Amino acid sequence: MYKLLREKSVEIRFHGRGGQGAVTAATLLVAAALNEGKWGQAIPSFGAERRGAHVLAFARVSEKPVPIHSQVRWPKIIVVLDPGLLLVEEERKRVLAGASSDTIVVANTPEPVDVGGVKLYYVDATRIARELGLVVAGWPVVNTSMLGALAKATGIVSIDSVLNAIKSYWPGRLGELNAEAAKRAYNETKLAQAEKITVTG
Amino acid sequence: MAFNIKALPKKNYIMPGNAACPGCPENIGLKFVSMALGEKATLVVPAGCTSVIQGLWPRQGTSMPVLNIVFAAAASAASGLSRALRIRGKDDIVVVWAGDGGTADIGLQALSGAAERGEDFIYICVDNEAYMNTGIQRSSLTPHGAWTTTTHRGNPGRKKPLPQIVAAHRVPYVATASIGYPWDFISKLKKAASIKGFKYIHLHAPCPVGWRFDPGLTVKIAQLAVETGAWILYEHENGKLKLNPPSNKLVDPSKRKPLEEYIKLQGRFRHLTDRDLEELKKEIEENWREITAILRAQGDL
Amino acid sequence: MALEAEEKTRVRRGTIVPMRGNEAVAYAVKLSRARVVAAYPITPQTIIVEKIDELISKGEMDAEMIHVESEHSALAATYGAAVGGVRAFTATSSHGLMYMYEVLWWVAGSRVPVVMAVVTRAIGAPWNIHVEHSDILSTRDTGWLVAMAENNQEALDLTVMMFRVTEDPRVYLPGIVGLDGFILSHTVEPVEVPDQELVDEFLPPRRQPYTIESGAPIAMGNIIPDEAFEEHRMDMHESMREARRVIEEAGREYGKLTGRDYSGLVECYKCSDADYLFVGIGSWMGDAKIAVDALREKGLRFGALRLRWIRPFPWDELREYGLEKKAVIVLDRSISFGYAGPVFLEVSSALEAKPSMVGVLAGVGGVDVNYEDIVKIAEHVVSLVEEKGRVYVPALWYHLGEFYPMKPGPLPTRKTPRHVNKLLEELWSKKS
Amino acid sequence: MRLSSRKPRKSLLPGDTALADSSPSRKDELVVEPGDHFYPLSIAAPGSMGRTGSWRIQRPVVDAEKCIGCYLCWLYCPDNTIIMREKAGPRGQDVASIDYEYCKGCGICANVCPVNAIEMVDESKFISQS
Repeated sequence: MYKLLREKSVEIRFHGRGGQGAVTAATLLVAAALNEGKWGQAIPSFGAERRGAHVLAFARVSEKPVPIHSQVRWPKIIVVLDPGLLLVEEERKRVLAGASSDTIVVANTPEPVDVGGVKLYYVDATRIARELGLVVAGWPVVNTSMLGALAKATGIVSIDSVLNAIKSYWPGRLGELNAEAAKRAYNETKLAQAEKITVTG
Repeated sequence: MAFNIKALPKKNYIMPGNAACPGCPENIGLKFVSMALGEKATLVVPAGCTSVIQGLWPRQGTSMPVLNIVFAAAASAASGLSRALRIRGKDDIVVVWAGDGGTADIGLQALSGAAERGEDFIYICVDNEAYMNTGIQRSSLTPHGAWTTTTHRGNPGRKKPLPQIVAAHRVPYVATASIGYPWDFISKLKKAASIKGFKYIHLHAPCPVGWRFDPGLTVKIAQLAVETGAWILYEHENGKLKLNPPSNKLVDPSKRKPLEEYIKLQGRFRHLTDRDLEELKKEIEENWREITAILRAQGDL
Repeated sequence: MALEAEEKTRVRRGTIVPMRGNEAVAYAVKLSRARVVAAYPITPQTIIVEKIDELISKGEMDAEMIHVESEHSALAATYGAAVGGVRAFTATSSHGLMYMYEVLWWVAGSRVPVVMAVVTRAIGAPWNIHVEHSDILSTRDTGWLVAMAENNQEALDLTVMMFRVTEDPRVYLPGIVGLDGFILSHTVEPVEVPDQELVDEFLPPRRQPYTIESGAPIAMGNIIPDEAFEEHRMDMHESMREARRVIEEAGREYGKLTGRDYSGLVECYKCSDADYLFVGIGSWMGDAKIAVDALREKGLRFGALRLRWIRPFPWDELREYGLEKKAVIVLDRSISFGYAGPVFLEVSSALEAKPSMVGVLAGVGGVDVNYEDIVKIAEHVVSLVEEKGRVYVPALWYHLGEFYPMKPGPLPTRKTPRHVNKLLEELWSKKS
Repeated sequence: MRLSSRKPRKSLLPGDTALADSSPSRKDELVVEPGDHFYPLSIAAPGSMGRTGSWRIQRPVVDAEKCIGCYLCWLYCPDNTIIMREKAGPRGQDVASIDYEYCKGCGICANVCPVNAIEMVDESKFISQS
């Protein structure tokens, strides 16, 4: 099982702000994985969940069930729902904690940003959310867009599975809108060019 | 209402030879509960005198089913029991039989919760005005000035107005009663049983051991409490207050027997100072003022 | 072979649903057709109550919810309903469980089946809502059966099973299903939800020894002579021991129906041929399994023995797997202050302290412990045993990657911050 | 990074209506089966505290001549130890009699009797007589 964990499983960490739906994103990822006959697990934020605060969620996707419930310390994928989390040094450190050379960061940001030499995929999910009117209480909800980006960047689940998961989670128009967001993000997600990145210690 | 003693059921609802002290008012009260409700009564009894009165396993001293329960949980256990029996299509009348401690003190939270939820049972507080089961310690229903083993110089506080507190929950039925007035108590029980929802009856029950009087005087002292106006018989039905006989004739203080007649028979008031007696009278007068004010507002006075 | 094939065909797959551990419990309660649920919300149990109310409101579950005003009342109302003859359920955590503690005893002593979920959480002060096992282990002596889930699937399965076991006339004791706060209660993972028909087949109509209702003038719980009281306790003890057979039967049958066998009071992961054994309860034993594999890759033959049941206590299994080991490492997520972890104390007595035994305290108050941590713990103990021979260490703290023996030596605990101390001193000097 | 995928499986999310149980619930069956245990249950029976007649200091003695069969003593007796014997009085009236096996001698009967037909007599008298 240790081998399974190392070779056939992917550990993912979501970083967002309270209210952005990081926990829901992790949950939808599990549904998408399940849709493909895989096993998945979503662990919610630990700590006081307050609107605007830096919130973490963890997920695992694996070919077979893994009997593990601890937090993700060495993520292979880091999903960043809020661009601001990569701009403030202290928060950026938390986002990149435990990342290694083969880690992928999938971030909501209009322009590539410095992620310490880690491979970065990016998409302007905030714009997509606004365009589609996915705004709750003044906050653009970017979680479904980021799932589309995650599918494009990593392929751990297919975009179709993501869309299915979204539509069964929110039956009706809300599901359609969120699915559209995921699809747009999937199409717009880009790999940052290596030369644009300034690698810091 | 005409009251025919001989028409009461002859069945022995209280088993002779149970563990009640001689002259126990709780036995008398329990007897009236079963006479009024017959085979349909199912008791829930928290810790208190009645836990002991039932006597020793494998016998029990009442002819009713009894669920004994921890001190603070009578109203909540009765909530669950009455729900289950209703779900199973039973028409039992679930009755909580709790003392003043189990009602006004440790059990008040559960009582309030059940009243607010409108649970379908009758809650009877059998009020002997102190923790008698543990040896006469004060409760929040001990009257002002009364001696107990924890108020050697007389109770400095005053009796918590519990029927009013329960009535403030806007439950369909709240009544006071006395073991000295069986016809009143029995008719109130029958009325409560006919109403769906939360019903509360506060039963005044003079305790010879704790109040320090001759056990033969239990009934007489209960009646004196009412005749002097110290205990008022009334009922709140759907928010409307009504005085019951003989209290209805005692709105005029001159019709009441002097309080001293009630006090002097009880050792617990032996050391009552004049000031304490005045305080006690004031407390009783306030109760009457409150009731008459409501009656006036209702247009019944 | 024919029998095996026949058994296999009986297995009926349910619907796989990603859900939180608390939701798994709620669905189990619905599938078990509980008719009365009384509960008071407390983090991290809340979702169970919310979900059940949602299921009732949507008409998917035929039950009444009693919105009680406290946990004390929650268990009392659940108990009242159970005595009245219906399947009843409640759930709580931490302070809620502490508040209902006296009622636990009353329920068990009355021998009426009741099922409760305990979502484990630290007990204050100070406030901490995260996982710890002090709450559930405090129920150890109350006469309740106590089981502990490793994952959400087990939380569902054990809850359904608990109704059956507690309602078996050989048992007639109430039961607790434990699941780790947040780690299971709030974590989403795939759970196979069995069909209603399957659960109906597994779980017979409610059975109980008596009811309190009109027509039967019996009293439950009046005063009993001392000798009879002692005999009553002896009978409870016998029933608890008998429960293990009932659990084995029910677990086997559940396995035949669902493909998930719960006949064992323990779950054994590679413990037969192991030289060293982890023993513990709850979700982190999953991480311990990964640690076992990692250690075996390093040439250390480890195994993991998870106590699925705490009461009845899996004495025989522990002795079967544990007596001959070089060392047994007990992982405890709570401490009996000044001595050792409660699970260690239980395991140590069962093994008569024959193997080397080390009680490791970790993860208290939700501190994350993963498989790498458990590997570290194992390596530390192995080096200890290799260096000193047979060892017996009741309490060894593992805290943020370091080990702290309880004695001798200072612990890495923080002290009151200096500015707080200063303020206290000022206030105190003013007073005096 | 891509994981191999197996055959898709039917999956649902929490709250999905497909999980709803459409079958009508079973009848609320309840099987009361005592099993072989020690339950802390008691049955209604006289003498749950023994023969409480021995508690008496004074004994109520009914004067059948005076008794008017009003039932007040029967009504108030806390221990149900007053037995009304129908038409057994000298004037054909109902008459109170006392179950001395259990009567605790509290004296309520004597106090509530409107015609003073019950007298409380020291138990010692009866001891010396017997």
